[in-house]
Parts: sequence; C-alpha cells; structure tokens
Amino acid sequence: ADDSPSSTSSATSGGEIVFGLDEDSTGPGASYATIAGKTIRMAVNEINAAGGIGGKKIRIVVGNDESDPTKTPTVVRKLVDDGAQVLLLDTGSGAVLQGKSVVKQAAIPAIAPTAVTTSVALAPDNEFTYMLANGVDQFAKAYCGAMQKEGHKSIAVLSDASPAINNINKLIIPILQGCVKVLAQETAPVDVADLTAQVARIKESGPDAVLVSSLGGNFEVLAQNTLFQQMPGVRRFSLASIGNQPDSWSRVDKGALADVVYMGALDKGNPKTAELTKKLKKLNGNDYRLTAYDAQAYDSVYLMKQAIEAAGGADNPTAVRDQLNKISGYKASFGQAGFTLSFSADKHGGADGLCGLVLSGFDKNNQPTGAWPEYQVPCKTN
Amino acid sequence: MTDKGATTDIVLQGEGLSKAYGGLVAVDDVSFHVGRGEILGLVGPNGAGKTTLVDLITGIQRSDAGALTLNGERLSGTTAARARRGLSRTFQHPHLALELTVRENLLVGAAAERFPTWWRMTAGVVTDGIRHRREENERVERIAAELGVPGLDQPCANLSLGEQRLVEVARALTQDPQVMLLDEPFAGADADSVAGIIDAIRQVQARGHAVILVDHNVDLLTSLADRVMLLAQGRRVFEGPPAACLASPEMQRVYFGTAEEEAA
Amino acid sequence: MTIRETLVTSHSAPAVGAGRRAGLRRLSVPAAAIIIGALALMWAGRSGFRQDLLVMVAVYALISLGMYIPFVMAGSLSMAYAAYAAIGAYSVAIVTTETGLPAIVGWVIGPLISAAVAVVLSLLTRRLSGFYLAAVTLLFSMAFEPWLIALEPLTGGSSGIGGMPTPTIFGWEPPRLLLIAVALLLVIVIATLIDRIRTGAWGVTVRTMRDVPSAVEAMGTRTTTLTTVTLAVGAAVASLAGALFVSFMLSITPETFTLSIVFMALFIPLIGGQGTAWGCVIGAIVMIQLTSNMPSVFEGSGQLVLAIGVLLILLIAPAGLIGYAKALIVWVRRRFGKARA
Amino acid sequence: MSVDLNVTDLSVRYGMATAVEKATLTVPAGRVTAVVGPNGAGKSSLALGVYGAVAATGSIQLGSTDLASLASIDRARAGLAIVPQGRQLFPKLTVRDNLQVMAELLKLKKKAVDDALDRFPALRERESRLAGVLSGGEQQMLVVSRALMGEPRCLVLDEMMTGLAPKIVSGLVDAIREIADRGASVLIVDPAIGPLQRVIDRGYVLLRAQLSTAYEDVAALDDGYQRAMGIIQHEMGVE
Amino acid sequence: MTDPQLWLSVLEIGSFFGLIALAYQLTLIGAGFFNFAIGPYAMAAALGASWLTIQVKIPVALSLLLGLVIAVAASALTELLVVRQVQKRSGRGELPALVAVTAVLFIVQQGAGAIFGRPALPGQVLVSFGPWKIGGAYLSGPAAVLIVSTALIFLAVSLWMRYSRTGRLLRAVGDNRSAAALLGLPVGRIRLIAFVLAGLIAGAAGLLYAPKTGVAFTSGLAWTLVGFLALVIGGTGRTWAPLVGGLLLGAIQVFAPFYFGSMGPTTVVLLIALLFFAFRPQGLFSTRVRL
Ligand SMILES: Nc1ncnc2c1ncn2[C@@H]1O[C@H](COP(=O)(O)OP(=O)(O)OP(=O)(O)O)[C@@H](O)[C@H]1O
Ligand SMILES: Nc1ncnc2c1ncn2[C@@H]1O[C@H](COP(=O)(O)OP(=O)(O)OP(=O)(O)O)[C@@H](O)[C@H]1O
Ligand SMILES: [Mg+2]
Ligand SMILES: [Mg+2]
Repeated sequence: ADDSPSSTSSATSGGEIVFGLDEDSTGPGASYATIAGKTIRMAVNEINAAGGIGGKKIRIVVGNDESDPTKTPTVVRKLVDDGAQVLLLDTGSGAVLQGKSVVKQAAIPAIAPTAVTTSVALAPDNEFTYMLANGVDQFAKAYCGAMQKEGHKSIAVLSDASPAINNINKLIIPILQGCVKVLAQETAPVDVADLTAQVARIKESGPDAVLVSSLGGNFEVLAQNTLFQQMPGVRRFSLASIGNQPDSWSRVDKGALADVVYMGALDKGNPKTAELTKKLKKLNGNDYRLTAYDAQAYDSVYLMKQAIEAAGGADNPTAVRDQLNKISGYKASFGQAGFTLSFSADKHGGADGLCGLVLSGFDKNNQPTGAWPEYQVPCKTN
Repeated sequence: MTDKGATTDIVLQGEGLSKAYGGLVAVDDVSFHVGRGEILGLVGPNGAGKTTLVDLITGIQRSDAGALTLNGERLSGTTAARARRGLSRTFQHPHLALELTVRENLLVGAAAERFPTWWRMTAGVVTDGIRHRREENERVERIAAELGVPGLDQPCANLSLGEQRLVEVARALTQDPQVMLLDEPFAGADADSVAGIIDAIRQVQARGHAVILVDHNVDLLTSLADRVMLLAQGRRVFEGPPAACLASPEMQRVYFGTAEEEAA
Repeated sequence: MTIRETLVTSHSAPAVGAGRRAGLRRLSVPAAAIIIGALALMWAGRSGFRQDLLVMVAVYALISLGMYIPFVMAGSLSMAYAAYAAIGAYSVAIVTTETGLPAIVGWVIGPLISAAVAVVLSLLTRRLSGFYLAAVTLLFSMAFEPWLIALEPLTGGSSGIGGMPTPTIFGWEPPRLLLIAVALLLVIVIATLIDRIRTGAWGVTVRTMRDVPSAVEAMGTRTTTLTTVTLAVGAAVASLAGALFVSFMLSITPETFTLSIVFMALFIPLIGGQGTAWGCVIGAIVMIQLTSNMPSVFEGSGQLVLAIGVLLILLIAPAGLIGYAKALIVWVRRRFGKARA
Repeated sequence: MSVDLNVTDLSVRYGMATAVEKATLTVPAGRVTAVVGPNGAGKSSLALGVYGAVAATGSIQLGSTDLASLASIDRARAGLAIVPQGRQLFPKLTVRDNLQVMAELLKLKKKAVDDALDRFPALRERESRLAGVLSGGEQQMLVVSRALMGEPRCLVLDEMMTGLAPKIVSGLVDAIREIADRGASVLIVDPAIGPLQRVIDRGYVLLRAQLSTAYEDVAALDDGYQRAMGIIQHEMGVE
Repeated sequence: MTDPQLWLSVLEIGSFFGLIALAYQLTLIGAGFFNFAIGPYAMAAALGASWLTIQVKIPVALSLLLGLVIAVAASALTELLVVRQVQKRSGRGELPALVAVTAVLFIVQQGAGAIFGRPALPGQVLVSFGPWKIGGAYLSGPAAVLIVSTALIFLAVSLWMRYSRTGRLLRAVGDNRSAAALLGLPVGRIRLIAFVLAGLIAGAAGLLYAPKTGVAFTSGLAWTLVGFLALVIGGTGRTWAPLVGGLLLGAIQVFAPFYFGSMGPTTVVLLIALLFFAFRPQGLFSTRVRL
C-alpha cells in the first residue's frame, strides 16, 4: 500500500474527482451489488467520455466490505484515505447503517443506491447519508389501494427474519392494518429450508391475499413456491426484491409467479427508464434485463455529478453535501413517468411522492410484464 | 513381610458394592475396608472386577448397589467430589495429556486441591495470571526425583510407555491423598521404577494413609500388602493376610490355575 | 537439519520455572509489544484508515483472546462469541446514549452479562461433550439476532443504535490516537495475563482437561465447572472486543457481529501460533492485513485471499508465525554454532 | 518354514533423539530370544522398527526376505507378527471385528478368526462385545490373539505379559514354546525377565539405545541385565 | 400433526439434512474431525451443474455427473492437499485440521462464486415428473426423488460400513488411528476413500436438493451448519444416526413454527434443542467404551 496517507487527498484534487465505491463484490449481497456496481462504472465512463465534471475526470476507488458491518467503517475510511470525495455505498443495509456514523465523522456525502431500509436516511448520524428509493412506508399506501381495488378484506404476511425486513414490516404493517385485517404474521429465518409450516398457518387463518415481505433470494423463491402449491389462486403481494432479482424467476415453479404483484420501480412508460434500458442493452447485449438497482445506481452517479457541478468541484465535501440538499425535481430513471427525486437538509430519502412505486406483475412464464394494469398509485405528493 | 497390620481405625469401607453390565456382573456384592496406614492388596484373574471396583470407589462408574464410607462418613457424589475428600488413583492405562510436559502433567495433581469450587476456579484465573506458586513446582520436582521420573520438560508423548506409567503413579502421589488406589502400578516397570514405587507406597503408608493396590505381580503385592483380597467373577472369594492368601486353595484355583489343571 | 525438522522438534515448551532468566523474559515480550504498539501508532498517524486498522486489530485480537482459553486451551468450541461481542457493544452503546452514565459502566456490564450468558449455556450443556456445545451455541448465535431486533426499546431494533457521543474523560475529549493507544494497551495487558495463565497451574489444568478430562476429574477438579469458568472468562474478554469496536465506530446494528466473525476468529490463533496467547495478537494483525489492507489487485477477492493465506500459513508454519520465528531462531543459532565449532 | 530374523545396524530416531543406535541381533528360528532393558531403553522402538511401524534405518532380513524395503503390512504378510505394547486395538469395534480386520489384512480364512477367539475362553465369551469395554487383561488377550493369527513365522512380543494373570501367563508361555518349536523365530521384549524365565532361550540387554552382545542362556542374560542396571545406579550415585 | 403436507416437508428437508450429516460422519470417522467444508461441496456440485447446463449448455445428465465430479474432486483435494498435509505438519490434535477445513469452506464457497457466478441458479433435474397430490398433500417430483434416493444411499452406506472390507477398515481407522497405522492398515487410502465417498454423498445431496429453491454460492455455509446440527442430534454411533438426526431436525424446523410460530422460529429451535440435549445428552445414538 501507499505509505503517505496525507498526500493522497491533496494530490488528487488537481486533475480529477474521486468517487469512493464500497461494493460488496464477494459477500452475500454480491448478486445485486455487482449489478449496481457495473452500472455505476458505466455511468462514470459516460460522464468521463463527455468531458467529466467541470473538465475533471472521475476516478473510482473501490472497497469491498462483503456486506459485513464490522468491516464497513474501515472500508469507508480506506476510501476516504484513498482520496474519495463522495461515496457510493453499494452494499447491504446493515452495513450502510453501521457505516453511517463513520461517514458523518468523515463528513463526506454518501449515497446508498440499493438501500431498502428507511433508517439509512433518517437520524441519527444521517447528516451525510442519502438514499433514493421510496420509503417502504409508502409501499403500504400502494398496497392498500391495490387491495381495495381487488376487494381483499384480509391478508396474511409471510416475512423473513432479517433486520431490514423487520424494519420494513414495522413501518408498513400498521398502515396496512388501516385498510385490511392482518390475520397472521409468520416469520422464518432468511436461510430457512422449508416454509410449509408457516404457509399452513397462513392457510388456516384464511386470508384473501398474502404479502410476502423478504429480501428475496432463496426465501422468496421458497415462499412463492410454497404459497403457490398450498394456496393456489390466492393473490400474493411482494416487495421489490422479486422483481429486481432476475435469477430468482427461473427458480420459482413454472406459473407460480402469475398471482404475484410486486412493488416494482420500473415503468416502460418512463422515458428516462427507456433511455437507460437502451444504453444498457447496447452495453450488455439485448437480453439484458434492466433492474431498479441499475436505475438507482445510474441516478446516484448523476445526482452526485449535479451536486459537484453546483458546488464548483468536489474539494469541499460539505459544500457538495449542501448542494445535494438543494437538488430538487431530478427526473429519475425509475418510477412512473414524471417521478422525481429531491433532497433537503431534513429529507435524505430522495423520492418525491409515491410514483417511484410501480406495482408490477408476472406472466405464466415467470417473466415480468411491467406495470400492473389493474392499479397504480396516483403520483400526488404527500 | 511387614507386620504393621494392626488396623484399628478404618479409613475407607465399602458395603455390598455391585455393578452389572447387561447380563455380566462385574462386581458382585463386594464388601471391603482399609485402615490407616494399611495396604490392601487386590488380586484376581483377568476380568475379575478389580478395576471396576476401583472405578466404583472413585465414582467413575456408578454402583448399582452398596455404600461407601470414608472416615465414617458416607462417600458419594462425583469423581471429583470424592477425590477432594481424599481419594487419588492411577489408571490401568495411563491417562496423561500427551502434548503437555511431564512437569505440567504432574503440576495438575499438585494444584488440584486449589480449585475445589467454581469460585476458587474463577479466582485461579486471576491469581495464576499474576503469580505462579513455587511450592507446587517444588513438590513436583521432589516427587519426580523420588520416583526417578525422567525428562521433566519433555512432552509426555516423547516418553516410553513404561515412563508414562511412572508419571501416572507420580501424579497420584503429588496429591497426598487419604486413600491411594493404584491400578497395576508395577506392570511393565523396570527394577528401578519398582523400587521407586515401593518407596513411595511405603511413604504414603508411613504418613498414615491407606493404599489399595491392584497388581498381577503377586510376589510384590504379597510382600507389600497387609491384607489381600481375592476377587473372582466379581465376588470376594478370599480375604486375609498375604501368606494365608497365597496358600489358600481359592488362590490356587482361580488365580494360579494349578488346581484346575489337576482337575482337568 | 532443516527448518521444518526444527519446527517439529522444537515443540517442547520451556519449563514453568526455568529460573530467573524466565522472569526477565516474561517482561521482555510485553515490553516489545508496547514498543511495537507505539511504532504502530506512529505509522497510523492522522490517517483515519490506518487508525481504524489498529482498532480492528485490537477488536479481532480481543475476540480471539477470548476464544483462546476455552477453545485453544480447553478445546471447547463455542460459536457464541459474536453474541458476546454484540453484548459488549450494546452495553456501551446503551449506557452512553440512554443513561448518561460514563461509558466505563457499559464496559463492566457487558462482560458480566456475557459471562452470565456463557455460564447458562455451558450449564445447559454441561453433561455433553464438546460438539454439543458447538451445536447449542450455534443455535444460540442464530437466535440472538432476532432477540436484538425484538428488544427494540433497549437496542433500537433493526436499525441498531447510532449517534453515540465520542468518548470523553470527565468532559475532556481525548484525541483519537490516545484512545487507540489505550486500546492497544488493553490488548497487551490481556495477552500478557492470558499467556501467563497458560503456563500456570490453572492453565495447565485446563489444557490437561482438554485431552484427559477423566484424569483431571479423578484429581478432584470438576471438569464441567472448569469448562464453564473458561467459557465465562472467554465470553467476558470477547465482550470487551465489542465494547472497543463501538467506542470507536460509534454505532452498532444487530448485523454487526454475526457468525462469520466467529469463523474468522477461529483462524487467528492458528495464524499467529497457538502455543502462546500472543499468537492471537499476531494473528489478528495478519487477519486485518489480509482482509482490509490488501493492495488493490486483490480488491474484491475478500474471503478468498484470507482463506488461501490461512492455508498457506498452516502448511508452511504449522506452529503459527510465532512458532516459525522461534524455529528459525533455533535453526540459525544451530547453524551458526556449527560453523564456529 | 523355519527362518531366522537377522537385524543389522538398526537405528531408530525421533527427531533428534536416538532411541536405538545401530542394533545388530539375530533371532534364530525355533528359539525364543529376549531383549531386556530398563524403561526408556529403546526396546519398543526396536520392536516397532523391526515391524516397520516407525521409521528405522538398517537391514532386516527374515530368512531371505529383505523386510527393510517392505511396508509394515507387507512385512506382516511375509510372516512377521507383533504384539505391540499398550492398548493398540480398536475399542469401538467388537472383539470379533478386531480380529476380522487383521484377518482381512493378512488375507486369512474366516476360520482364523474363530481359532483366534478360541485361544482364550474369555474372548470367545465376549466376541460380540466392544473391545473397549474389556478389562485390561482381556484386551491384552485380544492383542496377543490377534498377533498369533495366521501362524506367523516370526513373532515380536512387546511386554506381552503385562496385565495378564499368572494363570494366563503360564498358558501363554507354553503356547510360545510350542510356536517356537514349530520353527518360528520369537523375539520377546520386556523390562523384566520375571515369569518369562521359563521360555527365554537367549537374549540381549538394551541400555540407552545400545544393544549388548548376545547372552546365550537365561541365567547369563539375567546376570548381564543386573550388572547393567548396577552400572546405571552407580553412575547416578556418582553424578 | 395430522397435516400430511407437514410430514412430507419433514421427510424432504430431513432427507437433505441427513445426507449432509452422513457426509460429515464419513469424514468424521475417517479423519477424526468435523469437515466444515461439506456444505460447500454440496453447493459446488449443484451450482456447477446448473452453471454447466445453463451457461455452457451441456446436457443435463452430463452436467449432473460433472457436478458430482466437482464435489468428489473438492473433497479428495481437501484430504490430499490440505488435511493430510496439515496433519502431517502439526501432528496430533484436531484444531489445525478443523481450522484448515474452515479455510477450505471459504475457498470453495468463494471459488464457486468466482467461477459459476454469484447470482443464484435454479437446480437441474434429469427428468421432471410430478407433482402429485397425495391425500391433499403436494409432492413435487424432485422432492420424491430426494426422499427415495436418500433411503437408498443410507441403505447402501450402512451395508457397506457393516459388511464390506473397506467399511470395516474405515471404522477401524476412525476408531484408533495410531493402532491402525501401527498394524499397517492402509490408513491414507482408507481416509481418501472416506473423503471421496463423503464428497459423492454431499454432491448428491446438493444436486437432489437444489431444485427446491435453487442454489447460490452462499448456500454452502448454511448447509454446513444444518448438517452439523443434524449429525450432533443424531449422534455418531450408527450409520443411520445422521438420517434420524436429520429427520428430527427437519421435524423441529417444521413443527416448531407450526405450533409456536409466534415465538420466533430460531428461538423455538434453540429451546427444543436444549430440551432434547437435556434428556438425550449423547444424541440419539452413541457408543461408549470404558476410559
Ligand atoms: N462398560 C462395560 N461394559 C461391559 N462390560 C464391562 C464394562 N466394564 C467392565 N466390563 C466387564 O467387567 C469385567 C470386569 O472388568 P475389570 O476391568 O474390572 O476387570 P479386572 O479385574 O480389572 O481385570 P484385569 O486384571 O484384566 O484388569 C470384565 O469381564 C469386563 O469385560
Ligand atoms: N515419539 C517419540 N518422540 C520422541 N522420543 C520418543 C518417542 N517415543 C519414545 N521416545 C524416547 O525414546 C526412548 C525409547 O523409547 P521406547 O518406547 O523404545 O522405550 P522402551 O525401552 O520400550 O521403554 P518401556 O519399557 O518404558 O516401554 C525413550 O527415551 C523415549 O523417551
Ligand atoms: Mg483391571
Ligand atoms: Mg516399551
């Protein structure tokens, strides 16, 4: 390693702008963090090809915390030592939460593009930490609308026991209880081998619909399969994960996803989404499936760019942060057409209104069909 | 032959001890006693139940029936509890920590009395972190010298089996027990070791402690013991002074096998 | 005689009371450690990253020092050390954010709670042999995270506890470097103590228990109780690691200390050398180097580099780095001596 | 089938320690040769070295077969059998399986196992018990019985009589005599001559890794051993 | 406990746990320590087979076979290059070997991630049939195959252990390695056989189970842990013990949330395990000999 730590920050401020990227490239979050990481690099290349930010090229320095929160602080400081002037925390929610206080100590603006837990953007220690997606509390409103539309009076919830999901449930279930009866709440460990018992209990409670609340992965596959087998024809709602993890579609029994409505974030009707899709298909081949991770990663880079331009360079991270706080009405590459992102000193979650949320469905071949025709949340701000 | 055998006060007494494994009765209603300064010899053919009896006394095996008293008080509970009340033993096959040195193996015996309760064990962490007791180490060295234990700072794995057996005996001696139970200490020992062990046993005896001695070296056993008990198929078939035992027909029959040969 | 042969034959440890020289040597190792610690502080300087590396070395060293007595010496594999570290961390976090009491209270409470938990777990498995302990503590570790989440009013639930104040001493906020110096000193003190315990009668009893519990039992020391005590001591030490972590990182989440850290900590004593508690310290340094301070070529290879590094060390230096260094010295001396003779 | 065992310049080392230094001995067929010596003299190392269970240098000839170049299993198949000291058996296998393993190793018929069980009534009675629950002496019987399987041409017996009651010992002594009379070479290794007096024909004294020259009868051997021990004691006294 | 669906689940996951535990047990017998890399062997087999089918487009039958080869090779290499070497260098004591296989665990896991990719892949099946409805319960084809294969594998292994020459030698080596070496048993070869067999069984377990939810490189650790638990519950005394342990663990995992769902599944499993160990301190089956 370099033996002169103090030299780095001054050396880099000359000709380039340094983005620090904490990417979980080998840990449990690798399957999605690498998707976002790739798109972040694509966006950076795109900016550099177009002349950089204010004439300065962006350089990325990378760290890998393997979604392990014990490592996150060290990785963040390493990135700072390597001269990072802004940070992208492309790692698990738990890791981002552990990293928050270090980011604050280092006083460098950081966006967590793929974070799902709202507490990432909330106090304490949130002075320099940002996220883009809609807060999950807003999910509940969309679900409520959809459930009313389909006439569901009661639901059951099947969730994994991860802290992130626990956090989400704590926010959405009270709201859901305002519009439907929650008959049963079953949880199981993330790496559970079988969900038959949980589903049997759900079945006994006799709900009109089921909400699967999980980080995706094996758990979601197992949940969808088991629910499909034991309660065929019952409507299932799901969080965003299933839509963002193409690798799980082929792992679910054929046809089992047809009853699922998930909280997507992509709508072909959004011109910026279409534009990004085109770019990525050009880069990665025509089979490429755009995910919300791609879109959020892409937007994160451009949001940083916008803030740095406004601050007249990245040498003063606090100024960049202040400019980030002033961004408003940024047209996002995800969400329904017209969805925007804005930040302020006390709003570090970017989403404006509910239409970052796109209820989406699957067809009989487990392929996503895009925006769900039955119902979408209206795009009014709250 | 020594004639110290004026056994007035009884140290250890067993009453009706029994132990069965499935259908096999290893120890069958055996009663015994051993007094202060007395050496009780235990003989019997292979599989007679000698080791099992020692196991029952020390609590390594639970007896099916019977009771033990030590100095008039009931002796029961775990092996460790009985050891703290004053029993020490050797194993027929040495139980040594092979990776540790001879000194370390002996030190365990010398220090055992310091860790009787969970509280003293916890305190031991701190006190041993600060100070190592010289007197324990000196005791170890003295006993090792008396017995002629070689290679104090060698790992036990580097010793020959005979040397390991000697360490096993030495460890029992570091404890200064009320009753010492030796399971075949002379097996595989050379003349020097035998002499060392005999000396040690005599010293224990001289301090007024009791010894229960199991061995197949009958000459040695009978020359040392004050009283001999003969076991066969778990039962006590004879008990008495060594000379009487050697001369008894039971001994000839079940142990030396001469009577049987004649019958056959 | 090659180094490898030297490695095999120089295993035999020095005597317990090898005389006055041992007394001097006893102090020389901690003294060297203090000097190296001071050099490390100079090396870290004002670089936050390097400072963090030192903190992480201290954290890992403490966790594996916690495992040293029960695992290396007594041979009982507990998987609950992540939970103990978490308990230590949460104690400090809760004390500083909720009660307004000085952080030191958390530093005391955490180890006590951890030790109590270890005692309970060990009592529940006291009649079982080693692997059952591993299984039960494994299940405990798995169940622990949900408990942290469920105890929301105390632990902040799934978002954990953040916004902790930086450590102060009577209102004075000492520089971070000084705090790190204290942390390193703590590690040195504990390593010295444990290393001394190892060769004392208590430690020898514990090590004997690992191979021949029946013999220790037959000498009057209750092995189940002794195991319980070793596990409690280990838990308390590991708990300090958590307290240390949170004092520098200033936040803690339920996902911070997980099973994977236990697996990491398994490596550490073997890397450094299981023959002495200092192996844990050396091992922690190597571990942090392999996981957090690799040249960027290895960036993104994560555990792979670490695991390969561990294997190489096991193969090349079976007695750990310390053992290897010792053998090297013996070998050099012997060659040198021969050359003169 | 009667063959001599000839060992020349056999050395056994553990790391830097030398357990046996250039031992040369002959074990003639039909006779019982003993190696006696105090604890730690290197007797077991010598026995194991001959059998090939520890690394050794030197030459070992059984008749015309060069054993030194063979792995221990091939030495066993060439007719060499050992009673190792200590509990060298498989405690969690039944008595029968313990013998079965050896039979398979030596590629013996099934009957060999039954013959071995019948050698000691105690074993036959306990054939389906685990070897690990036997008494010390019963375990020793199992080990002896195992070594005598397959009519070995050369027997190495290390502390064979330890833990055995006099009744069994005298039976075994007779058995060994019989085996020797059949033409096998027998090497007995023990720290004491004791009850073996009856069966030993000739022997050597091993002292601190050094093997003496041969004593051609028991009395001479006993005498030589005692003198050697006397020398040690003398040295210790002087030191 | 009348819902047949629950019982089917117990059978299904219990079989899988049992197979993993059986692989553990074989190396435990052969080498005397817990081989924590068993889970990753299973994962590597399943992930490799899926990758070969999906990415390399090799026929399913061949890629399943190659999956087994991967597991066997991983296991055999662990023994030859790691365990044997480490034990040769550090002498007795299971600690270095245990730590070494933990390193292997991470190496296989990360290696599989690097080669076969980090996203999860669906498990592959040779022929797909089912699902069947049995008395209202849903039984998928792969689950049926898993259950039947498990029974056959256990039958074969227990017969092999009891009656075959190698099986007996394996037990002997596991029982007392130094005695085995002293007598000249081919210890190295027998241990290698144990590892190869363990790899084979682990690979089969991974391949048979993967169709349920697919497999990702991170599955290895999770599988290692459940297999370990199953083995500990079953005890190591009999060849069948891992299966019984696996089924018992499966039953706990299924029925505990069913009856005490509100308590938090992991806590219930912990409590039941504690109760179980309190009454059955040595697992279900164990062999004890004297000291
Ligand atoms: N755990 C056990 N299970 C079954 N049988 C046992 C067990 N322990 C001992 N036995 C049997 O009990 C009998 C008595 O054994 P014990 O070891 O007490 O004999 P011993 O008199 O010490 O013999 P030796 O002189 O050979 O040492 C033996 O036949 C042995 O096989
Ligand atoms: N594995 C080993 N490593 C190092 N030294 C050893 C080892 N085994 C034995 N020794 C040493 O070698 C010497 C000879 O040992 P050996 O076992 O051959 O003695 P022995 O004559 O059989 O003694 P005994 O009568 O006690 O069985 C002893 O001094 C012993 O300390
Ligand atoms: Mg006995
Ligand atoms: Mg010997």
